[in-house]
Amino acid sequence: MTEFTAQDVIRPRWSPALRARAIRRFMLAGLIIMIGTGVAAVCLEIFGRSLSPLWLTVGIVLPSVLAFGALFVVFAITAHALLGRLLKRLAFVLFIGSLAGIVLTAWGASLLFGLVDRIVAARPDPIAQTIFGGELTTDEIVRFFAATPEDPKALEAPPALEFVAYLLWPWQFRLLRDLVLALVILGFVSVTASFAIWWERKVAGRIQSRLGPMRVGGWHGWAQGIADGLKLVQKEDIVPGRADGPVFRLAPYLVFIPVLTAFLALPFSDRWVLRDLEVGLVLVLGLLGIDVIGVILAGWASHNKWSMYGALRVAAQMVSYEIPMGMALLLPVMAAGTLRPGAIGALQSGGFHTWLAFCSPFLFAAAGVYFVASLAACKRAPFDLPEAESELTGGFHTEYSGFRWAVFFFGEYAAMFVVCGLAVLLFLGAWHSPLPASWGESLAGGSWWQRGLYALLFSGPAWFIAKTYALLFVHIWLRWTLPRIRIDQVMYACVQVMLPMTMLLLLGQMFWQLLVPPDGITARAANIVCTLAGAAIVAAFVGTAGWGYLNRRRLVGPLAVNHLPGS
Amino acid sequence: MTGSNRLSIVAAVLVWLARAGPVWARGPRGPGPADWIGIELEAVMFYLLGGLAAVCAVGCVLSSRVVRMALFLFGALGAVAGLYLLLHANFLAAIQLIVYAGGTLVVIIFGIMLSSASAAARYRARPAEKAAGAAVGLLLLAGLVTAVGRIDWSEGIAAAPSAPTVDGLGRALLTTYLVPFELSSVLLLAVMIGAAWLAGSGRK
Amino acid sequence: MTAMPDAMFTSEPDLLFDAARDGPDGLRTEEMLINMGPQHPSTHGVLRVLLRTDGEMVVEAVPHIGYLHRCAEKIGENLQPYQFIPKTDRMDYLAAMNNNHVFSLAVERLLGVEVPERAAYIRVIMAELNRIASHLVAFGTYGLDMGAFTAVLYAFREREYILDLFEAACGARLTYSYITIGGVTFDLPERFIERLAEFLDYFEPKIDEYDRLLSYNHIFVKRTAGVGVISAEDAIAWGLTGPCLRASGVRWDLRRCLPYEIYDRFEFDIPVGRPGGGGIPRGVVVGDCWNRYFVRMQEMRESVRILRQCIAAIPAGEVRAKVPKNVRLPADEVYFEGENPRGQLGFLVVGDGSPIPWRVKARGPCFCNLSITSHVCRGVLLADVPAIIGSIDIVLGEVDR
Amino acid sequence: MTPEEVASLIGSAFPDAVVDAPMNTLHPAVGVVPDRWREVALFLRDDPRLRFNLLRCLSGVDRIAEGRIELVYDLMSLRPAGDGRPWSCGAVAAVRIGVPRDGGSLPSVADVWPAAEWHEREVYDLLGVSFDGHPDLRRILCPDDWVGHPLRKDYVFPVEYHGIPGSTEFGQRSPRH
Repeated sequence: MTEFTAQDVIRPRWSPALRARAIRRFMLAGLIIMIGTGVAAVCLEIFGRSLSPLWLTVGIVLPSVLAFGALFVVFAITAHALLGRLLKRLAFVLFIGSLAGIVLTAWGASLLFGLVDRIVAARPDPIAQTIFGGELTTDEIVRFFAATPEDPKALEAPPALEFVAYLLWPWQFRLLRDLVLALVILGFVSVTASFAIWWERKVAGRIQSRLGPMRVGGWHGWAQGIADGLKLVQKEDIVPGRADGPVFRLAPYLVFIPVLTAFLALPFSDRWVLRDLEVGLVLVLGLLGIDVIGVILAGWASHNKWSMYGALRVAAQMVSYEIPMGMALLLPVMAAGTLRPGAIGALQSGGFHTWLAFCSPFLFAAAGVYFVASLAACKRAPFDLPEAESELTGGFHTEYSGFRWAVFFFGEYAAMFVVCGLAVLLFLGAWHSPLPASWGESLAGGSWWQRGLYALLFSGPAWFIAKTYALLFVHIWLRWTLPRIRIDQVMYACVQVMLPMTMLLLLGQMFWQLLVPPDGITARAANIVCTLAGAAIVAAFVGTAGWGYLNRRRLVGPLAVNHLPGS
Repeated sequence: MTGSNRLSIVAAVLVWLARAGPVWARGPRGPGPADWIGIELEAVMFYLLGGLAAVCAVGCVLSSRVVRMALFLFGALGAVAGLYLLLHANFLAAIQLIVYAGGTLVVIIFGIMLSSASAAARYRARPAEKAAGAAVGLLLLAGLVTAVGRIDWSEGIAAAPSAPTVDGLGRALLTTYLVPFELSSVLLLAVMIGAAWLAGSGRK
Repeated sequence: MTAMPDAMFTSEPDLLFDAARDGPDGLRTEEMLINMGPQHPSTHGVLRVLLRTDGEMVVEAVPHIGYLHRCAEKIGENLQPYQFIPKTDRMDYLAAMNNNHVFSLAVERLLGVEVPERAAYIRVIMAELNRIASHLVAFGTYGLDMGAFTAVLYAFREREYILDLFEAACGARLTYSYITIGGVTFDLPERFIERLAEFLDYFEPKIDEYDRLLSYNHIFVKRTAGVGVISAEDAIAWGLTGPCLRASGVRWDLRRCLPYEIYDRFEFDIPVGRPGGGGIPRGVVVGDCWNRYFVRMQEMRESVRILRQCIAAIPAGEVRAKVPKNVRLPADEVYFEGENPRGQLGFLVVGDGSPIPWRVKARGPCFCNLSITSHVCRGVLLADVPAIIGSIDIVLGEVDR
Repeated sequence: MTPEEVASLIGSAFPDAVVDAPMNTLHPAVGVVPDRWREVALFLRDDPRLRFNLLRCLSGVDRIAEGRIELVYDLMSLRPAGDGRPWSCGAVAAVRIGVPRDGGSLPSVADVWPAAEWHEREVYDLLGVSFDGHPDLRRILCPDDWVGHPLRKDYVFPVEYHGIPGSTEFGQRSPRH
């Protein structure tokens, strides 16, 4: 007897015998009905009597419908059997596909825009391409594709080319390109958020020696994030009685939208950035400061003592931690000399040792201070006072439910990504890999697959995303190991410890840049020391993780091994 | 309605939309001459943001629920930040977001939360205060009208200056405008010490 | 529970924003009444603490109990002693074996019944195993109160093996009714001793692991060291017993100082609260939350030592003395206290010649330990109240009986 | 110190307060007159020879036959042994005080042993003995508006409480006492 597992409770698997019998029965029923109607039609034909519509429907139409219904059921059973097995294996591929899909659409869009730019450039009287669009007409596009302009015959081009021209025509306008990229960013944020939800629960499971989500969507419950989102969407949106309606409804979006717009200035690579603004960093800091207001209004408008406590604590914590975070951000800006993220990223393309975190001991310390302050700025790990379950039952989003709560949740993960992205951008060599970009010079210019290889090996969006996810892992890892800090200790840490430290670092960096010649002995020595320290930290992290994984059976202990399922 | 007609209609709509695209921020390829369609769009954005700022400001003054006032104030400050962007003053817009929307407003909301007993606290101004407010409002309006009247609109629009670079600002702050810069920092220092003393004395 | 006037959020006051009327420096300060519980995640069970707070500072904390009162003592006056045993399981439902053990000893003293040698050893084994399980729950939930979500998972994983051992012995996982008057109900299953030894070898190194994970964690120490300090005199005055008393520096354990059953044959020492310095992190004071927590961790090690000695010396033989069905209780009374994981559980059993006792009074250790919260929680921060209540480690089944 | 010595000590200090001191029982206790109870309590705690600092338990027994409620105070004297050796139990004693069943009152010892505060509230709640001088004499286990004292032998089960039926599904309304 096949072993009955919990899986069968959720998705009763048809045993092969049961499925075969069902198919036989329905096939038989379908055939009988069909033969019956055939015989009836022939008899009517023979007797030649005209039939009233009622008899016609009852005699002929209904049975045939039944017959085809039975045959359709047969088809459904077989399809379900095949599809079910297929989907389960493909499941994770679909998920990775969605991630890849987002990156591919971005890449496709950039190819498309590149093509249109070439067409515009190829025009006989090229006028400057502006946001309002040059006067590129469709027939010019056709002529570009059909043949050399002198060949008159080329004018009657095949209709397909006409259609392509119509398709390509709108993309010469900058606004449309921004719309597409904005959608890509929104897609990327939602995929990141749902991935981060699943990853956090998986990492939490691993740390707490349990499995984490295993069931939703097949392999290791990869669709848990999406399932949570769907569940929350169809939950009822409760608004407390005496709550301040409009403010209550507006608050979650005041938290999510600023973080989403922060992606405007976050460069994934030198060409992959929505707007490489002169003041990118300041804008991102400003936008991160706005979701304090959303959180406070949420706590305040939900008319509940506990959430008001949460709101008060959050206000105190986030406002005070913006200062050390902002000032720690200043150090790399001083070193790079510009606020443009693109420029800062380009500066660090010389390989592992040129990353800004290793340029001077002050920058190295500033990286640490920035990371801790960013933890507090997005209410994570030891600083997650606002939703301190044990004291305040839920903090500022106690009264929220359904989709609004999901918006808070997505806002938190998006903020985590932005904050980690900034750390990577400023300290850990933005979109560059540890290998110096100069080695891959030859690849950069080559054909498309060489440029792809260059993007994968030396500098490309994949590196930015990978490093940001690594920092995201540290956020998650800290949350599930460290206990929570009390509110007065949070304040003490910020004002008495972090603030003076960042000020000293600023002073130190200033003197470092003034007094130490950039390519002198001390600068190079400091660079080497910091690089070795950074490498040591990464090696220690990877080493312990590897050692832990290799003898995970011995570490856990004999009883746990044969007691826990699938460990 | 054959396929291609419908397609051309879609393309036409897209074109109209594209022509009406905003000068959100110039692409790296440098500013192009704003032909008449551009100005029409920029005007649309200007009216949109200006209107939003005006409505929020009025809302902030007229509304009696304290928390609503704070929200309207946030709307007004955000709209002003948008206006700065339209004027290509990107740095100023970012600073506006940080200092006003992120800083001052939070302190104001803090003040509201700590002083009013419940979320539905209302603020009903006394007639004397209303009169004073109206007087100051009218005074400012008069100043604005005279200023607008004195400008000679006939010259037309000067070409939008290229976005003032940040280091230009920095250099100006520390060279030509050094004295006001230092004075304001001393003022801020005094304010901070005062605040610390006030809070400290309370908790003795 | 008197109906508390909820000063906050009752009506929509129309405030005139003129200069604030009261408050020393013109600031309108107003105390807030907050109910922490009875459905609050950090109060262990149905305890309601009414907090009067001024901002983050708790001015006064008044615990309200009685939500889980099932009049166990009234039922005790209607059941024969061996029928009352299941009632004792549900008093401190995390240490049911210990409760049965103490009640059985009280009735045996009243009846003058002698317990066979093997039964005594089995009782001690079960009592010490349940002490480890109870301390594991205390360790896990205290980590949760401090925000470390991981500790409880490890604690419950280890506790799972103990519950498996109990299930092998008596079929139940939480309310066992295994120890009864005259001995134990069943003999041990055949491979029980080997599995117990295997568990002890597995469990002993784990305690050091937990110390590294939570006890010496800098943030945990910062949250608990020097918080909710109870002096030895206060602890004795408020009737605190068990880990809470020992953490205040009183080296007193009934199993060593007034040995009952066969505890005098085992060699183990009594962990006591120690000030900072040496192995103890700086800032720790005798009698603070950290010490109450750390005494429990050390007691787990002592229980393992006792269990090892029991395994070595357990004899064969009878597991239950002959006690006739409805034996008549003498017209006398006995008051006996035993050392439970949370303190000294005492039973006053008054007989009146009939098989049913005239009065059964249970003195729950958590009842007395909880009574000190209002004294300790005066003037602490809101985030410290769960820390203090968590460190006292109360189970409401025993407080309300 | 054995219970006999404790009894003789109390007898000598308060000859009129001690009623009787039966020693041949499993739970030897000294009977004390209710209104002299506070001085005896202070004596028990402060006398250098006794130093009963731990109030182990306060239990009320309803002797309905003799028409009185008996309050049994179990005391213990914990004495430090110095340099890390376990504390010793100097002496174990019990005090028995008889109080008339209805309207019985007793001076409170909440200020002598703070542990007594909740114990006295429990006896007041379940048996109806009031303690004068108690800082906060309220019901502790039953709801504040509960009628009657459940542990009394002549207690009649309420038919319902705020709509909740008092009888069990077997119709058993008041168990045998």
